[in-house]
Amino acid sequence: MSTPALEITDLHAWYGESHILHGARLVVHPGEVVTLLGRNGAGRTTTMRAIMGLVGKRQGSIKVAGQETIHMPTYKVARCGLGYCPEERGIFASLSCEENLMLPPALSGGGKGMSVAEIYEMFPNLQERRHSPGTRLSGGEQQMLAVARILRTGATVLLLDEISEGLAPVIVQALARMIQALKARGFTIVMVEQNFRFAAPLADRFYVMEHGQIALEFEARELAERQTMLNALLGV
Amino acid sequence: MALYGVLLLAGLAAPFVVYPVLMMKLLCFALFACAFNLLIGYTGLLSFGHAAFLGGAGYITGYVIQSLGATPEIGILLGTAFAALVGLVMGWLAIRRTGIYFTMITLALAQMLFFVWLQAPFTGGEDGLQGVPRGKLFGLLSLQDDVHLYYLVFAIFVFGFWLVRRVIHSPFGQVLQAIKENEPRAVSLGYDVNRFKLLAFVLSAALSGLAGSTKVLVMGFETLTDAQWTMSGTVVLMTLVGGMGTLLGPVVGAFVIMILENKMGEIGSGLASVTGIEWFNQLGESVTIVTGFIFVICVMAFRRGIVGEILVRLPKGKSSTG
Amino acid sequence: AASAQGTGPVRIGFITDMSGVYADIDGQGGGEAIKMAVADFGGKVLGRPIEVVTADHQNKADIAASKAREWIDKGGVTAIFGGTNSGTAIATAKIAGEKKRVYFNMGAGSSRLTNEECTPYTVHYAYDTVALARVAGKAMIQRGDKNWYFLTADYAFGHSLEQDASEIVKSSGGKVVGSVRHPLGASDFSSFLLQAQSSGANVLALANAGGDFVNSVKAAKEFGITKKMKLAGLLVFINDIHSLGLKDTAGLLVTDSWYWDQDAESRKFAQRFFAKFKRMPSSIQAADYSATLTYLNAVKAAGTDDADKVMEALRKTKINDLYTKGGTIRADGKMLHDMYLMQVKSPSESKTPWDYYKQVAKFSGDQAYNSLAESKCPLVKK
Amino acid sequence: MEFFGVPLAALPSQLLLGLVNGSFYAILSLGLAVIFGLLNVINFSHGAMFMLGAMLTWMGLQYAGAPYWVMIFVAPAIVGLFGILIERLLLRHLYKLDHLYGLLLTFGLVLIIEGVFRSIYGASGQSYSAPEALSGATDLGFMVLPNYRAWVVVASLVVCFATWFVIEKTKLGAYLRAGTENPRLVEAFGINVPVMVMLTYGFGVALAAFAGVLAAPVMQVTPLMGTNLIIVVFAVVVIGGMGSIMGAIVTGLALGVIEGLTRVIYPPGSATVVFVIMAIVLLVRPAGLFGKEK
Amino acid sequence: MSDFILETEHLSKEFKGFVAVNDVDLQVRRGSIHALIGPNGAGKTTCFNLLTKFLTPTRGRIVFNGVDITGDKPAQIARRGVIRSFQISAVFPHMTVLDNVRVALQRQLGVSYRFWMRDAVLNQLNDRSLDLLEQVGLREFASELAVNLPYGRKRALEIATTLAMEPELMLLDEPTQGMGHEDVDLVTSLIKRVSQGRTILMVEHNMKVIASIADQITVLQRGAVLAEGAYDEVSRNPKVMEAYMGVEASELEGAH
Ligand SMILES: Nc1ncnc2c1ncn2[C@@H]1O[C@H](COP(=O)(O)OP(=O)(O)OP(=O)(O)O)[C@@H](O)[C@H]1O
Ligand SMILES: Nc1ncnc2c1ncn2[C@@H]1O[C@H](COP(=O)(O)OP(=O)(O)OP(=O)(O)O)[C@@H](O)[C@H]1O
Ligand SMILES: [Mg+2]
Ligand SMILES: [Mg+2]
Repeated sequence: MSTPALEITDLHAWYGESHILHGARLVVHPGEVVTLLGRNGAGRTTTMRAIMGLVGKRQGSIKVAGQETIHMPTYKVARCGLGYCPEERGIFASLSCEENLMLPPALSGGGKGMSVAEIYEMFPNLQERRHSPGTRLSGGEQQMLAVARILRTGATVLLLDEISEGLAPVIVQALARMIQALKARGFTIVMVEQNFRFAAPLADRFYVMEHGQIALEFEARELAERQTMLNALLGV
Repeated sequence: MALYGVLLLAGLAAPFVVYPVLMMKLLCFALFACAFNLLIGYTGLLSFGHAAFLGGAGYITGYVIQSLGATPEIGILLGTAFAALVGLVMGWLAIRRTGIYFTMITLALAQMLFFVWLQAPFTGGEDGLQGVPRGKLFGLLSLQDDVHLYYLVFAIFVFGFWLVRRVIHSPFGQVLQAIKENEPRAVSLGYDVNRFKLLAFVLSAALSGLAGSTKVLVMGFETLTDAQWTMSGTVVLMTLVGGMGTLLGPVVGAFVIMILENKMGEIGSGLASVTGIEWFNQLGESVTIVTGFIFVICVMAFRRGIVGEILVRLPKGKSSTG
Repeated sequence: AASAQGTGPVRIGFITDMSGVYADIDGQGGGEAIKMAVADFGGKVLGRPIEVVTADHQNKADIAASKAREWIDKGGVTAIFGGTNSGTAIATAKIAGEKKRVYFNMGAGSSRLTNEECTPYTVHYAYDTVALARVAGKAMIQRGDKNWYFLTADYAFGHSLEQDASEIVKSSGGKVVGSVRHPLGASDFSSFLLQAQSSGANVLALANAGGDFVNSVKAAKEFGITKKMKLAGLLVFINDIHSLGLKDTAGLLVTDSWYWDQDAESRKFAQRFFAKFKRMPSSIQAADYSATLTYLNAVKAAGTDDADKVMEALRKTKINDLYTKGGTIRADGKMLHDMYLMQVKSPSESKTPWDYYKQVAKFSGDQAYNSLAESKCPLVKK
Repeated sequence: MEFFGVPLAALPSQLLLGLVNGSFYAILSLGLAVIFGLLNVINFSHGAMFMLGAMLTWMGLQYAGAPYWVMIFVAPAIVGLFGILIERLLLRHLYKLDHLYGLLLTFGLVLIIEGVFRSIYGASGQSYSAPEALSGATDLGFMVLPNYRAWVVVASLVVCFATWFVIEKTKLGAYLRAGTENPRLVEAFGINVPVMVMLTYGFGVALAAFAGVLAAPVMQVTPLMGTNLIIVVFAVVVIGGMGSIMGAIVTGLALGVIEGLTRVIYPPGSATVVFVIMAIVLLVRPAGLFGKEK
Repeated sequence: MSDFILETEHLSKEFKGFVAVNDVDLQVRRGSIHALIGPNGAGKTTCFNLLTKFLTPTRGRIVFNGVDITGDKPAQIARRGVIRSFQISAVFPHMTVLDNVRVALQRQLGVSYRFWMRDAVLNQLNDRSLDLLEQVGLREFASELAVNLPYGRKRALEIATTLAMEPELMLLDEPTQGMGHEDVDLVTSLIKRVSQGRTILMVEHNMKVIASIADQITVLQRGAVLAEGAYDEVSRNPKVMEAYMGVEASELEGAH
C-alpha cells in the first residue's frame, strides 16, 4: 500500500483555552474521497483547520504524503499540496471575482490544476460576475468561487468544508459531478458534510466525529448495514 | 460594598494625612479617568480627544469665575455644561465612524480646539489663565482653606464616581453592552445605536468637564497642558494601567500615573541611592520615556490593568466591585 | 513650615523644563550654573550650608505649582528659582507670593510677571518681551531700517512681541507696513514669507521663537528673502543660531541680554560651562548663575533668609558680575540691566566654534525696559 | 484682479508651495494607509519614524560624513529595519487583539523614541542644508522656486505612484489586499504572510523616513518635528478614507494645496483648516472621500 | 385592511447595471409562512435587504399593512414590526441568555435612555423573557452565557429575541443553514410554532423544510419571479425543476 496522502494520528487542537480535538486520527490514501460526518460542533471544521495549522494550538502528528507537518507554519503546510476550502468561504471583498480565482499561487508540491476555462465552464455564474467585487457575489456564488479557487492551484489533496451548504439543488448536483470528475483526475479529497445524501454516493470511506474524536469509520459498501448506527450518531 | 466603605472613610480622612492640594489634584484626575473609562470600558470607543473636555471646561470655569466674578458652583456648572456641549458636537461628528477612525477623529478635533484655546485672547496663550480665585461656595463658604475645598472636591468626585457606576448598571448601560457585543444585531432590534453611543460620549465628556472645572478651582489657573493631545494620552494610560472596564481601575491608574509624574525625580534618586546605580538619577528628566515604557508594557503584558488583574485572581462574586 | 527660616541650610529650589523644548537654553545647564555659583560663593552663607534642589516641571504649570508648594511647605526651601515657560513661571510666582518666598525667574519672557501678575517677592531677572521688542525696534530704526513687516506666532506671546515692537517702531519714526500671523508649530513658512516679500518692507521681524523661528529663518534663506530684507529675531537664543548654522543665519539681527564672548569674565564662565556641557551657556544660564550670587549676597546682607528682609536688601543692591554691570531691582520686581542688539557673523568672520555674534548696539536697562510709570503692577505707588 | 483678497499673480506660487507640503502629507498618509491595510494598526509612531528619517540624515553627515544622496537610501533602510524589529518583537503579538492596542503600543513607542532622542540631542534642533546639486533656485516667472522644493515634489510623486502601482496592479499587491482581509486564509494558500506583514510594516515606516529625509533641509531637524505633523496627517487620512492607496495620495496633495491657500486667504485659520475640512467631509461622506466602509 | 401584510410593486435593484432584483411583485398573505426560493444569485437575500432597507431599491415600492415604507430607515422598519434574522447567528455572546431577550424587550419599556435608573427596573421583564425562552425551549439555559450555547440553540435564542420584538412579520434568511439534522428539525418545528399569529417570510434551500412548513412559495430566478404557488404545485413546475431543483428533485427532497 502506497504512503497515505494524509495521515493524522492522535491530533489535539485548542481554541484559546477550549480543548476541541481529543486525539483524532484519520488516514486518506491517494485518490480517495473521504467524508467526515458529525453533528454541529463535533469538531470537523476544527480538524480541517488543524490540518492547515489554523487553530490556536495543535498537538499530535499530521503527515502529508509521509511528511510530518505538525510543526510547520501554515504556508509551508499548504505548499505540501493541500487545497483548503473553508466553511466560511473566505472570499476577498477587495478583490474582484476573477482576482479571487487567480489569487492562490500554483503549488510546487502539487500536480496539474484545472484551467480557468474549465472552471468557468463548471460554474457559469462566476464567468458572468467575473468583474464584480468578491463579496458582492451571492452566498452561493461565493461558495462556488471558494471551491473553484483551489482547483486551479494544482493542490492534490483538497479539504472541502461543507461545500454543498447554501447551494441550490441544481448546483449541488453539479458539485457532485465535479467531485466525481476530480476523483477521476486523481485528486485526493476530504469532505466535511452535513448533507449526507450529497456525500453518500461520492465517498469511498466515512469517518464520524463526536466530541473531537473519531467515533466510527467504515467503507462505502458498509453503508447499508451501518445506517441504523449512523441515525443514532447523526440523527439522520 | 465593604471596600467602598473603607475607601470612603479613607477619602474623608485623607486631608489630615496626605497633602490636601496634591490629594485634590489626584481626585480630579481620578474623576477624569473614570469619565474616560465610561466610554472606552463600556462602549469600546477609544477617544484620543478627552483633553478637549478637561481643558475646555477648565478655561470656561476659570474665565467666568475670574472675569465675570461667578461663584465657584456656577463656574463649575458652566464649565461642565460647556464640556457636554463640545462633547455633543465632537461626538456627533466622530460617532459616524467606528474603531480607529473614531480615535483619529477625536484626536484631530481636540487638536483643533487646542489651537482655538491657544489663539483665543482670554486664555493668555502659553502664559495660561492665571490667578483664578477660589471664591466662596454659594457666596457663603470660603474655599480659601484647603481642607474646605478638599471636601467639596471629594464630594464632587464621589458624585461622579457614583454616576458612572449608576450609568453602567442602568437600562441604558444594558443597551450599551449589547451594542458593544454585536452592533448590527442591536440595530435589527430597533435600537438607534448612534444615539446611544452619542449619549455615552456626552456623559463622558460632561464628567471630564466636571473634573476640569474642579481642577481649575484647586490649582487656581488653567494652562494649555490640559488641552494638549498629550493629556488625552495620559488619561488613556491612566485607564489602561488601572484597568479598562473596571470601576476602580481608573482611580488607581490616575493615582499611579500622577504620582509618577510628580515624584519621578524623587523616585529616581531614591532608586539610585538604594541600588547605587547612578543612571536612576536621570529618571527625573525622563518622565516621557518612562511613561512610554509603562504604555508598552501594559499593552504587551498587562492588558487587564492593576485592578483587572486583581479581579481575575479574586474568587467570583466579589468582582461586583470591579 | 517656617522651620526653614533662620535655622538649617539655605535651600534654593530650581524648577525648570529639563526635558522639553526649552531644556537646552535652561534645563540642567541652568541647574549646573546655579551650583557653580553656590560653589563660587563658598557653599555657605550666614554660616549655614547652601543646598540646591532641582525639579523638571515638563512645562506643566500643575507640576511647577505643586512642586513649589511642596518645597515651601515641607522642603524648607527659602527661595525658588524658576526657569522657562511663562505659564509655569506665573503659577510659581503666585505660590511664592502667597507663601512669602523669594522668587527669581530667569527663563520666562512674559512681562506680566512684573505687571498684572506681580508680587512683592518676584524678581524677573533676565529679560522680558517688552525689552526685546524695544531694543530691536530702537536699534534698527537708528540704523535706518524704517519699514517693518512682522511674521508673528499666532498666540499671546507673539501678539505682545509684535505689539510692543510696533509701538516703538512707530514712535521712533519707522512704519509697520504689514504683518502675517502663523500658527504655532507651522510645518512650513514659505507661503507666509512670500507675503512678507511682496510687502516691500526692508525689515522682517520674526515675532516667534524656538522651532518656529528656526524654520522661518531656514525658509527665508531658501527663498532669498534675506537678499532683499533684514531679518530681526525678537526672541532668539544662541542655541537657535547654533542649530541653524551660520550659513543660514549670517547677518541676522537678534536681541539678547548676554553673550558668552562679551568680556573676559563671561568668557571664563563660559569655558567652565562648556567643559561640562560641550556647548556655550545661553543668556538664561548666565542669568541663573548671576541670580544665585545676587540672592546669596542679599541673604548675607540681610543677615537672614526671611523673604521680606531679603527683598529689601535686593532692592538696595547694585548687581555687578559677569552677567550685568550696575543692574538694579525695581519695585515691580524687574531687574534692570543692559540689553544688546547683536548681529550674527558670517561663516568667514567666525573664528572659533560658537563664535557667532558681534555687538551692534547696547541699551541701558532704563532705555530697554518699560518705565515704572508704565508698569501695571499694583505694588508700584504712582 | 484678486481671488479671496489674494493678488491673482500670487496664486500660482502659493498653489505650488501648497503642493510641496502636500507631497509630505501624501507620503506620510500613504505609509499609514499601507500599514493600516495589512496590519490593521494605525501607526501612531509614524511621526517619530519621520523624525528618525530626518535625524539619521543629519547624524549620517555629522558622524559618518555621509552626504544627502547616500542617506536618502540609507536612512529609510535603517528605519525600515527598525520597523521590522518592532513588528517582530511587539506588534506581532497584538494582531489577535482589538486594533486599538496596536494604536496604544505605537503611541507608547512615540514617547520612548522621542524621549530618548531628546535626552541625547536636546530639543533645539540640528542644522542641515540642502545638497549642492539642489541648492539655488529657479525663476519660474511667477515665482522663484528653490530647486530643492521642486525636487521634493518630484521625488515624492514618483515614490507615491510607484507604491500605488505595485499595490493595485501587481500580483504581490493582490496578496497584500487579500492579506488585508483574511491573512490566515491567504497563508493557507501557501503564501508566507508573516514575512509579508513584517516587510509591509518595514516599508510603511521606511516611507515615513523617506519623507523625513526630504524634510531635513527644509524643516528644523529636532526630536519633536514629527508630533504635530502626524495629527494633521491623521486628519488627512480620515478625509481620504483608508479605502484606497490612490485616495491617500490625492487627498494628501489636495489638502496641502488647500492649507497653502488658507495661509494667504486667512492665515489664522491655516492651523485648523484641515480639521474643519475633516468635519465637513464627515458630515457629507462619513466614509471619507475614497473610503470603502459599508 | 387587505389580507396581504406585505406587498411590493415593481421592486427592482440594480448594481452598476447588473440587475439583481427585477420588477418583483411580492404578495405575502397575513398569517402565512411564505418561502422565497431560487437558484444562487437569484436575488433572495437582496430582496430581504430591500425589504429591511439595508439596501435602497432602484425602483418600486414596498407596502406594509397598507403603509408605504419604501422611505423608512432600517430602525424604523424594525419598530413597525418587520424583524429580520441574519444568515449567520446573531446573539450578544457575553450576555446571559436571559439578558439577550431582555435587551430586546426593554425597548418597548421606553426607559432605554434613562442612564440614571437602576437596571432593577428591568426585572419586570423577566417573566415575559422566561416564557419566550420557554417557547424556544431554552428556559433551563436562562443564566448561561450565550457564547456557550451550541449552534442550533444560538439560532433558537436569536429567534426568541426576534419574537421579543413582537414582530408582525419575520424575515428569516436560510434559518437552517449550517445545521445538523436534529437542529434543522428543532428549528423547523420552532418556526412552525412561532408562526402562530404572525407572518413569516423565509429564504431556504432545504427542500425538506420548505415542503413541511411553507404555505406559499415564490421562486426567483435572475431576480425575477419564475413561479408562485403551493409547494407541490411549484415543485412539479418543469421550469422550476430545470432552473432550481434539478432532475433529481423528488429524490433530493428526502435528502435533508
Ligand atoms: N474560534 C473558536 N473559538 C472557540 N471555540 C470554537 C471556535 N470555533 C469552533 N469552536 C468550538 O469548537 C467545537 C467544534 O467546532 P467545529 O466548527 O469544528 O464543529 P463542526 O463539526 O465543524 O460543526 P459545524 O461546522 O457544523 O458547526 C464547537 O463546540 C465550537 O463551539
Ligand atoms: N452589493 C452588490 N453589488 C453587486 N452585485 C450584488 C450585490 N449584492 C448582490 N449582488 C448580486 O446580485 C445577485 C443576487 O444576490 P443575492 O445575494 O440576492 O442572491 P441569493 O438569492 O441570496 O443567492 P444565495 O441563495 O446564493 O444566497 C447575485 O448575482 C449577486 O452577485
Ligand atoms: Mg464546520
Ligand atoms: Mg443569500
